[in-house]
Amino acid sequence: MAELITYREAVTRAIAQEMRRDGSVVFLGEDIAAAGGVFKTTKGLLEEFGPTRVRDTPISEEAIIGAAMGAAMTGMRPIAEIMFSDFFATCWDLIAVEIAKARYMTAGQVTVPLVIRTANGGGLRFGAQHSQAVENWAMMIPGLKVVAPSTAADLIGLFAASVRDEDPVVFLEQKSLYPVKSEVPDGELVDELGTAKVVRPGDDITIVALAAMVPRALEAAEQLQQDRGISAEVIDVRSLVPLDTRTILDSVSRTTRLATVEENPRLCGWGAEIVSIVGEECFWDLDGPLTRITTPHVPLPSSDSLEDLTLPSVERIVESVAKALG
Amino acid sequence: MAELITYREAVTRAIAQEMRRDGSVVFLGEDIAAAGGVFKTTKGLLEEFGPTRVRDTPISEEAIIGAAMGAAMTGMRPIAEIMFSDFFATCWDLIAVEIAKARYMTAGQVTVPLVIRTANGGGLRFGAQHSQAVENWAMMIPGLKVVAPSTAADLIGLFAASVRDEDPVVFLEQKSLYPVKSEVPDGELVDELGTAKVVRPGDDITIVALAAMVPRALEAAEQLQQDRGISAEVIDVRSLVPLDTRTILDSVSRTTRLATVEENPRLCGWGAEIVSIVGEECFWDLDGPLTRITTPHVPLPSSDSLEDLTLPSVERIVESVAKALG
Amino acid sequence: MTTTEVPTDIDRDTRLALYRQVVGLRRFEERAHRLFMEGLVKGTSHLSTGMEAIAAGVAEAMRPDDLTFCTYRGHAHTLARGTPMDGVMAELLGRANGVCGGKGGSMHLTSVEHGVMGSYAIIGAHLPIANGAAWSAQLRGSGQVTVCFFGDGATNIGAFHEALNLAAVWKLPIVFVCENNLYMEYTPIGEVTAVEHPAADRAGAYGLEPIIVDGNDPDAVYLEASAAIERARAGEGPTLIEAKTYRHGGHSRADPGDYRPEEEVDAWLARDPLPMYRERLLELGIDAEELDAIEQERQDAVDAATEAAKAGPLPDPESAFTDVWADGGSSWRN
Amino acid sequence: MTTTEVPTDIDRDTRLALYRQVVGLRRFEERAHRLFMEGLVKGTSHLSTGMEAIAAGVAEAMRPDDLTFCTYRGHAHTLARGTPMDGVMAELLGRANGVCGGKGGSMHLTSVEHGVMGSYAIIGAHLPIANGAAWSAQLRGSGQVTVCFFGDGATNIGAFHEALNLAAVWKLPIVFVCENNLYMEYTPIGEVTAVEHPAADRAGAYGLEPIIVDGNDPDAVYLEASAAIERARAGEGPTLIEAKTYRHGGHSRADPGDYRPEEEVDAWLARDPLPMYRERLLELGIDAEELDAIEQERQDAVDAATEAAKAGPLPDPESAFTDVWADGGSSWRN
Ligand SMILES: Cc1ncc(C[n+]2csc(CCOP(=O)(O)OP(=O)(O)O)c2C)c(N)n1
Ligand SMILES: Cc1ncc(C[n+]2csc(CCOP(=O)(O)OP(=O)(O)O)c2C)c(N)n1
Ligand SMILES: [Mg+2]
Ligand SMILES: [Mg+2]
Repeated sequence: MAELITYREAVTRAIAQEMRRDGSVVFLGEDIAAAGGVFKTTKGLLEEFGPTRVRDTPISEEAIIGAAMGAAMTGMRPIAEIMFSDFFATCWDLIAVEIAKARYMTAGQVTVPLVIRTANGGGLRFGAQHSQAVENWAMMIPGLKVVAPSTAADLIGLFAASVRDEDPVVFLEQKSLYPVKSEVPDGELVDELGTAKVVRPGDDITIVALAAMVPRALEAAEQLQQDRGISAEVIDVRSLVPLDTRTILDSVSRTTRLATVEENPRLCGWGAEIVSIVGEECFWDLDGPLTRITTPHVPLPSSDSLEDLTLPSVERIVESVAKALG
Repeated sequence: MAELITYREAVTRAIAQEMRRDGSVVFLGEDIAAAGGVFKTTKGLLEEFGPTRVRDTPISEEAIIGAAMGAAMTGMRPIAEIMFSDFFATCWDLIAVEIAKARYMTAGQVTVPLVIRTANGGGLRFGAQHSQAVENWAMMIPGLKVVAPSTAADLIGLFAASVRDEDPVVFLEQKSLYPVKSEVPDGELVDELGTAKVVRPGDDITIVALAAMVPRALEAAEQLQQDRGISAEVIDVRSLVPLDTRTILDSVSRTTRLATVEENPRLCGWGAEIVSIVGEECFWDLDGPLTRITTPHVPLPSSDSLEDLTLPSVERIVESVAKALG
Repeated sequence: MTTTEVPTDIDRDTRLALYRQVVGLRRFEERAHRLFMEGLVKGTSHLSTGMEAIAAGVAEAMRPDDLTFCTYRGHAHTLARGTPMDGVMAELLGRANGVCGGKGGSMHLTSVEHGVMGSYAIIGAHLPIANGAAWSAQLRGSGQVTVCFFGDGATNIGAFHEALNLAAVWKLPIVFVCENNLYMEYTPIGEVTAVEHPAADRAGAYGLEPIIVDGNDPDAVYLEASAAIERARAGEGPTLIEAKTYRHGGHSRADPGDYRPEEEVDAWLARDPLPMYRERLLELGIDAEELDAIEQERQDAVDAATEAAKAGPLPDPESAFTDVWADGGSSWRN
Repeated sequence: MTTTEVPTDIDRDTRLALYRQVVGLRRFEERAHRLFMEGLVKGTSHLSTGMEAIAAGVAEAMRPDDLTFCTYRGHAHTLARGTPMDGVMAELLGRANGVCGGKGGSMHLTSVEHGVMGSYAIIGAHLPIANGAAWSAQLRGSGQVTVCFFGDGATNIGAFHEALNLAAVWKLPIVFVCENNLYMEYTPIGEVTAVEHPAADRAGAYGLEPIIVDGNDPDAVYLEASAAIERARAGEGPTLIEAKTYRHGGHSRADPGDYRPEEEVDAWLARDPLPMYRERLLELGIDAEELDAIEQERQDAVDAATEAAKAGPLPDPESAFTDVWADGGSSWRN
């Protein structure tokens, strides 16, 4: 049996699944309890799990992440919400310099099993300070796992895997996907971190995408096939750390071409990392330049007419791939 | 005429040069005034410019960067010191989300001409929280210029260019270079942002390096030449944003090979960005895989014996390049 | 709170100016709300309906060259400094004739020529930045005073603490105005704050006086702000003012605000600054016709601004790629 | 400060334990300094010489399963909880037998088995983290109390404010101990702080009592800490204690601390906790021989630890690449 649910509902379901399973899972963040979350992703959790396990916090991102870290170090499995991923910047020290490094600095004495979930990315006309795609911020920090699902089923399964993981996981929900419905099988879902998925097989080029860029890459692949006879394989990376390089390298060595589709702005995006891995380890298999499709290196504009020009569009993916294939 | 001075002395000289020239240049940070800086890079500035222009602050990184931003928006040209680049994390919101985006969000009404200078990088056995190389943190944010000199003369000239620039500049001083002496010509020095330098010409491979990795790359190039007859061209990037892609692409199209040497940990480092540019725009000129030499993706250990195994060493550069050239 | 009596030391023109502000801000916010519900304002918007007395009272106490820093709830503060309604409304609609050419939107209203140095959407971040502007005024000897507005929720974030301390130590010419509307987004401030008055009860931590003012009374706000601005201008350093108020609507967008107890909403609606102030002016002997005329003029201005905004062109597509750098462009390479 | 009289309600054994702590910490720090000057301790180190009474007094008031969070100036606090000197000294020397296998160093001493949950080198960062440990104890009903140490300088960073507020709102079982040694690195705290007592004068901002204690008096610290820990354990929430003290040496490494006025240094040296406390114990009728024996035992322990550290092997090179992840490794890919 399967059911159509929104990505938003999947969040609630994922948190509830893990909180039911394990009493040491607690959840904290701003407006997550009584109000059910500003994106309405956490409705009903306070009612089911009570105010001890589901806690509203002050607007104190460092206090939130610190509380999660200290609790994780001492036997709990906290889930912390940072309302918008942009706000990572206000607690970046706690995420990047404390949580990520604690295990290493203490030679394994301290373990920090927690999940920081957040609404990531653009497309909602929220302007430069509420629209950033920051997956590369997290990826560049040793000690953080980084996950970004593109479907409701992946969201639940990868979230479960994140909560059960012994390491800190930055879990990025793409906010433009919240209203999107997709199929979810019945019962408990538990997926595996570090596994990419070939979501469309193809022969001529490998397109690697993440989160909201996956449906766009798929649509672009469809158009490339229909309009130009180009067969694109599309890979949903799903997890940037750990990174499933095997799936990517296997694909590229077959298709001989690579394009990455990133929502983050251009410089030092995760696409660059994947390109550099392919350019080093798959070089002799390549039959053409390595292509990156990214948001240009600009802060995002608020106006809808402008924002639509910045994030990678289906059209831009089609054109870039077609151009790469000459 | 020229003079041998340390990189440390170059910092003092650079700040003094600009403060003498322009009364709107002010300088703030922790322990920078009366104490002359914890790295002794700012000795004598309080005495020369007085407590109005050279100010000690509380341990309040957000207040420091905020003060610099607000002053820069309203006619001053502040230089803010963040003692260790690791502490960027405590004021990342101000740097990445406020300063970097202000001009864009206001359609150019607000301009933020300031310099944030900091001691970056490892090698001093300070452990995971005082040794990070964070040049990629800054590079990935649209709206920030990013500069990291490798010599005393470059430091002074690029610092002057940064202070005179109308945009915010993140100026990274590599702390292991502070005691290193190099030659500095007499008189005012003003360099140009966005210009890389070929610091050693060569034919077989292009090695792109930054800051403390430049002397290591040069030494490696010397060894490669002497021991294996490999002629490596070494480029000092100097400025990550703006990036002098022309100098790099021209070189690679001639040498047909590329290796980057980064101090930052592996994932999403600036080397990946350069590799991806070369892999896209220079692909048909390439005769071999694109090589990245980085600090492995680990937080840094404190012990000297361990730290030396992490940062790219001359030996590792030599081996990686030799291997890339097969 | 400082006063419930009618202050007597405010002249008639000032009162009329205050009234004109309150009315104009109310009409503007009502229109902004309608345009949002009609889908013409995209993204989000945060209104100051019910809170206008603060923007009005403070702005009237400011000198034209003084500087304002707003939050994402910044329509009122931006307008109160004299920024034309057309440019603000057009910005909400993402048009080229908006004050930020459509790139800022509702949350980032800025009009440097009117002393509005920006609207910041990260809680607390603009307090340290406002300090910088105040420091600059101090360094330049310009005599300018900076006013920084923020919500009750912002008092619990670190940047608040760092900024207040630095402002006090450096004796900066700045006035911090906390608009305490009792709620963060949906959570009551009292549930997450260790003290009753989130700003005033913290003033002592920075060597400052605790000041609470009735934020629904334009006169009270005006007097308190005037005193604070005077002190700042005289080199006596910062002031922290907590203005108690209430938003009539929800936090943002289509939020109906139904997490708030009905009696609470009713009690505050009964203290709506607009009819209360009109009542006061009538009592003070000002003609109803004069007030009606002001209302009409403000309503016309909002209507005209709406038309101008709707008629405004979409931004030039190229503008998505301009103004990252001072050279006007966005190029990061050669 | 709470007391200058000799408290009478402390038993003999506790006093001897306090003395043993103070002596041991002093000898350890002296040795650490020497080893630094000899080049055996690399990088940096921050000593608590002169400040030992705080670490001693608080640790003696703690239960074995209580939790400690330290700063980079954490030798004393780590040792006071019972972490063996060998492991701490070896860590300073970057050896495999160090408590963190050489990966943490002087600034990151940790011994979870002794309740020392880490030493944090970013000012203020560990206050929110310590809250988390206290929250966890509250959730688990373990009855554990968390103690978090930090310096005067840390009271001006945002994390301090966020942590104190949350601790108060959630009534966490935590004791915040501010070691006010009058200086940040080189800058006097008074020059950059809006209030006289950087911690105590902020307590009210979190609904807490202002508490100042003589940080050079082990008895006074012990009593104040005991009371705070008791309150925390009884569910009465957090306490903020400001302990006034002074470091005998510089901030770190080879800093001679010569930015401090001679008279100030002299005055504080005259209040050195070690001879002062010895004097008190003698006055209370404890034999000099008994104290001498303790001193000898502690000196021997420091000597033995030094030998063990020097004899310790360098870390396995492989260990640079372990313990990033809970699986023991550092691999980010397949
Ligand atoms: C650092 C940060 N955290 C969270 C948010 C999300 N957020 C936007 S407005 C808001 C509530 C702010 O409440 P308050 O300060 O009382 O201002 P009000 O909206 O009531 O005017 C929150 C939590 C944010 N913008 N920035
Ligand atoms: C966020 C941050 N800013 C600056 C520093 C550099 N730093 C290390 S110790 C120190 C002084 C701290 O003073 P205080 O809190 O009084 O503690 P003390 O060293 O006196 O024990 C500073 C500024 C840091 N580690 N972290
Ligand atoms: Mg509010
Ligand atoms: Mg101190």
